[in-house]
Amino acid sequence: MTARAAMAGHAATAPAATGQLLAVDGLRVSATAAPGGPVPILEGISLEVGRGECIGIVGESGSGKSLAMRAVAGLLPSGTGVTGGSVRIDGREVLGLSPREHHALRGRRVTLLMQDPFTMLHPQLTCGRQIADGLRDLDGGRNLRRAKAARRAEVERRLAEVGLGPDVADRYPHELSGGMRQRVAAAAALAGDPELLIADEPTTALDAASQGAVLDLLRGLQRSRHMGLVLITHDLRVAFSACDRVYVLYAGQVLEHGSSHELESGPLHPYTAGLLASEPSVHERFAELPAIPGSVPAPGSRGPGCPFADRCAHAAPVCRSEPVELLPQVGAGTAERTSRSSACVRMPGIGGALLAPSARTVAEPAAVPGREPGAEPVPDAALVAMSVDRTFRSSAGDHTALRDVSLTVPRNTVVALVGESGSGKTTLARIAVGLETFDGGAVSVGGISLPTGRRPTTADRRRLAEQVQIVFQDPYSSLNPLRTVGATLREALAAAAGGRGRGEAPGVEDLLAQVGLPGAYASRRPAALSGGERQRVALARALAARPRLLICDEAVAALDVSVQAQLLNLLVTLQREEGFAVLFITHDLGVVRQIADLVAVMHRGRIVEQGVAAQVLDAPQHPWTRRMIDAVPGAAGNSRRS
Amino acid sequence: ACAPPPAKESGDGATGSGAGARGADVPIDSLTLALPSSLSTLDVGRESGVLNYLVAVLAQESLLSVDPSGKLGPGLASSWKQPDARTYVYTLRRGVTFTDGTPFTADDVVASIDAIRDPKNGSALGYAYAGVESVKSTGDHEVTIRLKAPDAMFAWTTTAGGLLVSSRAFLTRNKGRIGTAKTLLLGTGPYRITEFAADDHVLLERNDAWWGEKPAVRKLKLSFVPDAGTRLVAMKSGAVDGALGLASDEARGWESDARVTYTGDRSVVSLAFDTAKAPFDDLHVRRAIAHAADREGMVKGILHGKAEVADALPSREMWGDLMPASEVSSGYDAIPALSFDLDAARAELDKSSAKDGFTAELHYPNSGPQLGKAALALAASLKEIGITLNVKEITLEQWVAELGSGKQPLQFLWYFPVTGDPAELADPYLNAAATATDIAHYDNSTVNTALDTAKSATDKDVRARELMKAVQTAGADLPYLPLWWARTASAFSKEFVLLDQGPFAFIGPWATRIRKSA
Amino acid sequence: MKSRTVRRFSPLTVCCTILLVLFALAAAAGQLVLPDWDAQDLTTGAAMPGGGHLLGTDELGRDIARMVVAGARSTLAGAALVAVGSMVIGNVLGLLAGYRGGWIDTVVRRWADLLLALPALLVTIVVAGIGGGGYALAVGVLVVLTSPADIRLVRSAVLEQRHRAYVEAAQTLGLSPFTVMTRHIWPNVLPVVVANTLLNFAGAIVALSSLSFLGLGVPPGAPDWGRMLSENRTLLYDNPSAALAPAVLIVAAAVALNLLGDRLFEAFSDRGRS
Amino acid sequence: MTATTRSRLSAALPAGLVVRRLGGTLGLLAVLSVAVFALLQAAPGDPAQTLLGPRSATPEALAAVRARHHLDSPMAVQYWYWLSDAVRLDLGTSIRTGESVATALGDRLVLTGQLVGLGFAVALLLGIPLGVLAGLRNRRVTDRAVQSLGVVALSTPAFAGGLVLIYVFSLMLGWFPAYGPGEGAGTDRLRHLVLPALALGLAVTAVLLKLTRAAVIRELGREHVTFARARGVRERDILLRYVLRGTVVPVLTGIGLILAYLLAGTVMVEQVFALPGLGSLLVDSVTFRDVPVVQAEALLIAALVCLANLVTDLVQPLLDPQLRSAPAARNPSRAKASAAALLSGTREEGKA
Ligand SMILES: Nc1ncnc2c1ncn2[C@@H]1O[C@H](COP(=O)(O)OP(=O)(O)OP(=O)(O)O)[C@@H](O)[C@H]1O
Ligand SMILES: Nc1ncnc2c1ncn2[C@@H]1O[C@H](COP(=O)(O)OP(=O)(O)OP(=O)(O)O)[C@@H](O)[C@H]1O
Ligand SMILES: [Mg+2]
Ligand SMILES: [Mg+2]
Repeated sequence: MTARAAMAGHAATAPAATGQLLAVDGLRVSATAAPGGPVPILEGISLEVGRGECIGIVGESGSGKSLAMRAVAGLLPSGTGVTGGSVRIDGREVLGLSPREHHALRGRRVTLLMQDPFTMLHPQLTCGRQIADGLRDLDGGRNLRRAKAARRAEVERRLAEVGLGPDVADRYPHELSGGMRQRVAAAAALAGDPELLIADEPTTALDAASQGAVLDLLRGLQRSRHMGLVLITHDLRVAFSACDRVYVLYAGQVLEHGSSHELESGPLHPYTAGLLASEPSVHERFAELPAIPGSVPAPGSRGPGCPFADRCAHAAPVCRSEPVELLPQVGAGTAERTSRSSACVRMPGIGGALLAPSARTVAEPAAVPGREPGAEPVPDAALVAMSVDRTFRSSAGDHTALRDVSLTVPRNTVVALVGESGSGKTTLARIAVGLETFDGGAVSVGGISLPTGRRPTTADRRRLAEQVQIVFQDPYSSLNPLRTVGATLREALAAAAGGRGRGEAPGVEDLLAQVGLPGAYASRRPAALSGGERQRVALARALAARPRLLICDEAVAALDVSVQAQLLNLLVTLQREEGFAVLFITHDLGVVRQIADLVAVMHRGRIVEQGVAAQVLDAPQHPWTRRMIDAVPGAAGNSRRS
Repeated sequence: ACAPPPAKESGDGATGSGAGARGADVPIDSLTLALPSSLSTLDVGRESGVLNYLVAVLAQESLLSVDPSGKLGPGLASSWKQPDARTYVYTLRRGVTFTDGTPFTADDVVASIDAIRDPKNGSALGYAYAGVESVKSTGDHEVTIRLKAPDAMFAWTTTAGGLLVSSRAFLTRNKGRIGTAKTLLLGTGPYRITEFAADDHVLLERNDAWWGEKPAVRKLKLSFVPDAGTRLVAMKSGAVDGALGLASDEARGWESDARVTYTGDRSVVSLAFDTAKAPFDDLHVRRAIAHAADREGMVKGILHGKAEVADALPSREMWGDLMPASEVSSGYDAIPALSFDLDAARAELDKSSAKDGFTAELHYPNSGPQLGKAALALAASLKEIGITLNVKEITLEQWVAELGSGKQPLQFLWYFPVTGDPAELADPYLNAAATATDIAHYDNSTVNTALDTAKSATDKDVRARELMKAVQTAGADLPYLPLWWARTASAFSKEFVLLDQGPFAFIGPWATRIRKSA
Repeated sequence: MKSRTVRRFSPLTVCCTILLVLFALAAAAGQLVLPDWDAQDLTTGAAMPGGGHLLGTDELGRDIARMVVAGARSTLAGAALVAVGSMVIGNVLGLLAGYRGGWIDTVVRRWADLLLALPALLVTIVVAGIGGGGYALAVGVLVVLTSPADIRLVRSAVLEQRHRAYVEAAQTLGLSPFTVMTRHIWPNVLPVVVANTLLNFAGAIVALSSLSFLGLGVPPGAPDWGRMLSENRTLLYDNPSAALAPAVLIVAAAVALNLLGDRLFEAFSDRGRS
Repeated sequence: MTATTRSRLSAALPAGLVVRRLGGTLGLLAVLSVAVFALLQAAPGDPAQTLLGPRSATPEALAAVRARHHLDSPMAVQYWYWLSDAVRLDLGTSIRTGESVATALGDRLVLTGQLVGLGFAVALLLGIPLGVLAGLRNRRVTDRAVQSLGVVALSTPAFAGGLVLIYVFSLMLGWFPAYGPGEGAGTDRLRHLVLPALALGLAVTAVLLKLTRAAVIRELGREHVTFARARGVRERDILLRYVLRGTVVPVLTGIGLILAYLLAGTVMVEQVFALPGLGSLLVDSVTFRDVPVVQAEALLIAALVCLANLVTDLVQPLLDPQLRSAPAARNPSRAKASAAALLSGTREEGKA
């Protein structure tokens, strides 16, 4: 079948657009290679996708979103296997198919678009080549030249479809930006003209501006091709803005399903409600984010009842004993055509309590010291950077990461540093803790000025340690995997005590208590901790030195919203109690609104705007700031739905 | 002497499966034989291993020849006479040509000898001409050699062991580059070397213009196959028709597929004590060590019985026509035999100045693993009587250098004679006058006088008597402890046979005696 | 998808471990348990197995079975020395280069580049042969020439760890570079190093036995497997086991070490993944 | 060549890079040549005596050698003379044969070159397909079997392997000749070199197998392979274009090291198969202390190995576009490091 014919085929079936393209029923997947026998991961998932429809699958990390969709595509990772249920594509059962038959389905019927544009494309093949590999056979007869020309033309057409110029065909992935790569990947995914496109977190690895563009692109392609589109995401705002219907997954089960609009305005499951509530808002600052306590149970450690029962404020004994089932719910007053369903057995009783995500108490705009950061160096500021420059030199050319950056973090203040990826935020933070050198300007941390052009000496570093500590983004590398939590913290305490007299130094237990962890965690190794717990330990380690300035470099960005909210709350509390200053690096404007007193916006190595957080967010001056705020999904009615 | 090479020549008393084979006079078009180690040059003056001789004697001849049993005979000289004790006159054979077609003249002999004597050439054979006063062509076909002092043994120097004749033109043209793949060798012999690939093979072709009887083999290839295992497979798979210079342990494997002949090669392995240095200046110490050396055991175990326990340095066959074998036997029997007896060894040591034992070192050359094993065996016995012997392997070159340096009080003497005269061993090693070679620093006036008398004697019987006296006297003093006279093996596939496998078989053009089996 | 993945502790791995333990025992205690391993009896000569000699005797009438047990020490010690020596060099230089960077890194990298370009065995033959230093020199040269791979391995492992957050966190705590290197980075690099040392060990056994084959090995008389193999090679018809036994043991030791090293690597990379 | 390919090529191999790599190679060679030169001094005893060999060292002879080799000049001057001679291929004369060293090496270079070439072919033809197979069947029975064979090949000293091959293929089956280089340079030579090449190639096959297997496993685990599957690219294309393409660079970077391995192996193999090549010449020369030959050969091998490394360094950016205009500090020797580690059996651990 030629591409043209395929398109025509679509047109022919268009009237039957409402027919089910994908029907998953009771899908079960287990980890088969586990030492103690198979461990169920997906426990009976059902969902449907119609032609020309975009559905979203949301849920926190580890809930099974990717596995479910990989099972549909027949690409389960080794060590996992389907143990039950059915998957129909276009009415045909695909679970029992041979690898060969499954292979025939991929590309034509269903295609998976993956998360990371940086690893999804082969680094040694040109983009054009990779798109062409998925094309169906083109007419060119036996004439190789003609076939080649036809292929080339088709590739250029496909590139144009995703908004890229023909020259991209000859370029290698590493020569393109993340957003462009994701477009190339989309073109490659669509090369076989699939009827169903599954996009697994296609925007997570991109910065805010590209995120919106890629989402718009996918949505547009889905509409113009009348495909089915499954969008996997952990970001509720993204799902609501882009999808017609949304399934909420938790611990291998669908807990709720409904149209985006309905879900957003009236969740029918405590989990959905909790997720919505813990989402920081760009518009308002809350006294405290209503975080869901605890974290997602790992496969194998789930109880017999509702998987969410342990974290649920509304849980009743029945929740812990009875297996849950997704049941249709009578919409709360609205007469939408989509049926709504929820797995919460307590729904009749608690339905009303869930309806108000706005139950969050709006806080007074923070009492900000009347000065603008960076305007005038404050005498006792925690961090003063003056006209800092930093250029990275390499054989491939120089790259200026910071130019003329001036920033002050006053005492006892939370300053947020925002900006697109690569704008130099991390570089600045690392300079402040002495992990990176700078070429020009002056940096002083709590009165200690850092040397220009070289790394601080060990002695400098000791003194610096009392002034500033840092928490990094990746929870998985932030702790030494071989050391127990206790050993890590003891070392931090000893290092801190080495510089200062002992005496009031807190113990490991106190530190753990401070970050909300039980003392028994001292004997655990990082592998036995969840991501959120690891970040708490990292925070405790930083606090052991009782620094005057705490730098958080995207410290919560890798965490689920529920856990992120917990940590943000914790950070705010600690900051209030201990009175240290915080330089909080993030690209999430909601988080900025939630915790920052002051904000500085970085763009291409410069600080383009800074001021009191609320003012900057409400009335951005610099076009770049405005663009960032506009790109936030769900903000200001930013919907990509039709 | 030639440097002890990794392989040996053949001697008399041929034993083994091939001993009595006879040949048929059928032409053999080509034959391939394996040699156990490789050659880097054909020039025996540069690399004078036994294998180099093995090749060179086929292409080059000397004034005199040696028959397989050790008798001197005519070679390029049809006759020779000795007008006085210091003068040798050789009458050359007429009508002989070199393989390049040029005629052979007396001048070529002079040139060949001069090339050896020229210190600039550094020929390994140079030592043999130290006593020569002049070499002159005294006629168209006559060469006269005058010695500085009488030397009864000199005639042997003009056999293949001491002289291989080439043409003056060739020697001048290729000075310093003789025996390489490009220059090869030029001689008058039964074969002409047509190709030499260093470390791989030599190709020879019959010289139909040779003055002697036409050999049966037309083309001969000598392949160097250093690995014993590979060598045997080569034989079994028919890639080679035989092998020369097999070590005794290896030869066993060949017996099922080939006719293997073991022949004494006249070489001797001996311990040399420095009689001028403690503790070896003490006869009791030397006797103790002799009692501790299980020479029978070494021959049986290490050499697989393919050797003979040595009574003295010169092997029995070295006496050749100088003395009848029975007299040699009775003469050697008079040397006190020190049997393997650890108690006696202990007793001797107790009598010595080194009662409490001592530590000594013994080095052996890497080309003689059997020497190493013997050393280890000796070390094990000596340990029992309180003497520690540390055994060390060194390279052949180091070993040669060490031999004359006088640094090591205990050494191996490993010697391959090129003549059939006991004086070749007795004179350099027992005569105190031979300062460079008497590594034992042995000085016994009886022995010295006997050797000097023998040297200048023109009468055969006098020589024989005096030499035997010297050997017997030294035998009692034990400056050397002879361990064994070695045998070597050659193997031919059952199709072929090498006639007359005497102890001197390989000092002459041996390949001329190869025949198809009858 | 059905998985037919072989379990980590396969019987093969267990066999290799047992074999290595036996070798280690022989190396440690062989000469103590059999003090008369070198008892000789020239009258026996090289004899076939039997008559109280499990594997027969060599030309000096020494018992092959006793000799191979006693020989484990000398065979394995030299190779172990190579492996451990190069591991030590590799760790010290690799850690320094990877962690300190700068000119140290440049110098160490150039040095490793240089050595890595050389065929180790050839250099050993040339240096030990021309220098005349014998076995000790050969082992020394092998240590130096095996080390660049270790240096690079450690260095790249350190580079991978160096920018991990936990290392940078330790730095910001004001810990000394030495502490960070030895207490934080090194333990995390160690497993890879250990696995690699096993592989180097195997390589060194093969290399040293090759040297013995060429006559550049341990001194004569030492009960070294490589030496026994090359010395008894000609006894194929008197007592083949005199050469076969050490040959089989060399290959067995190398195989066991290689297999175990490979499995360890696999296990460690699995651990890194989960 | 179209303009774009030309610009692509110059982008891949900027002149600066070529010059730098060339400079690096020359520097490496210079260092090695000093080491080679030092061999003469390292030999125990007087260098003049060493050069004279076992011939009797008369004072005149010693003086002549001193004069010819400038042994009385300062070390640096001696080195300069030696090096400038060596560059003009005047490598002196062999102590052992009196032949010019260059001729002796020249003859043997051909044979050893053929042997190494064939051994390399064996390693490539066996190692890469087996490595791919093992990688595809990662940790299944086939993989374990192939791996075990590889381990045995790696653990068997080349001489032992050679003897086994001779016994089986030459003695028992009679398929190939047991020893020697054969006549001429045609099929007979080839027949003679089959077994030596196998013996030489087996250990390297094992190395290459390991290298390829690890690379294939790593590539198979890459997201881009899954993505290619997910969009229905044919399995054959995935294997050939996506997986194997990715293995080319690590395998290629290992090739310089493999060459070193092969050269070292020739010493054993030539001994066993009685081949008059560079390896046996080296052993003989070392035993004989024929220092000029050893020096010349060491220099030759150093040059070969440096050249191989230069070529792999230069080919790498041609094959791996990422190395061309890498924005971040991507270190080409990183890939090499992993190859080195692989040679000693190490697997590069994927970045978590
Ligand atoms: N190959 C595997 N073997 C065993 N368990 C696996 C495997 N892959 C995933 N899992 C487990 O399955 C669960 C669901 O994984 P999945 O990748 O589908 O989550 P997800 O919802 O996509 O999460 P994320 O948002 O992090 O991508 C996780 O707990 C994970 O540990
Ligand atoms: N060590 C380095 N060598 C070369 N370039 C570097 C280095 N570190 C950072 N850069 C470059 O400097 C620029 C700024 O990087 P930085 O990590 O500070 O950005 P960021 O704002 O933190 O981005 P992100 O949001 O992605 O974390 C980037 O273009 C990056 O590629
Ligand atoms: Mg996922
Ligand atoms: Mg950053």
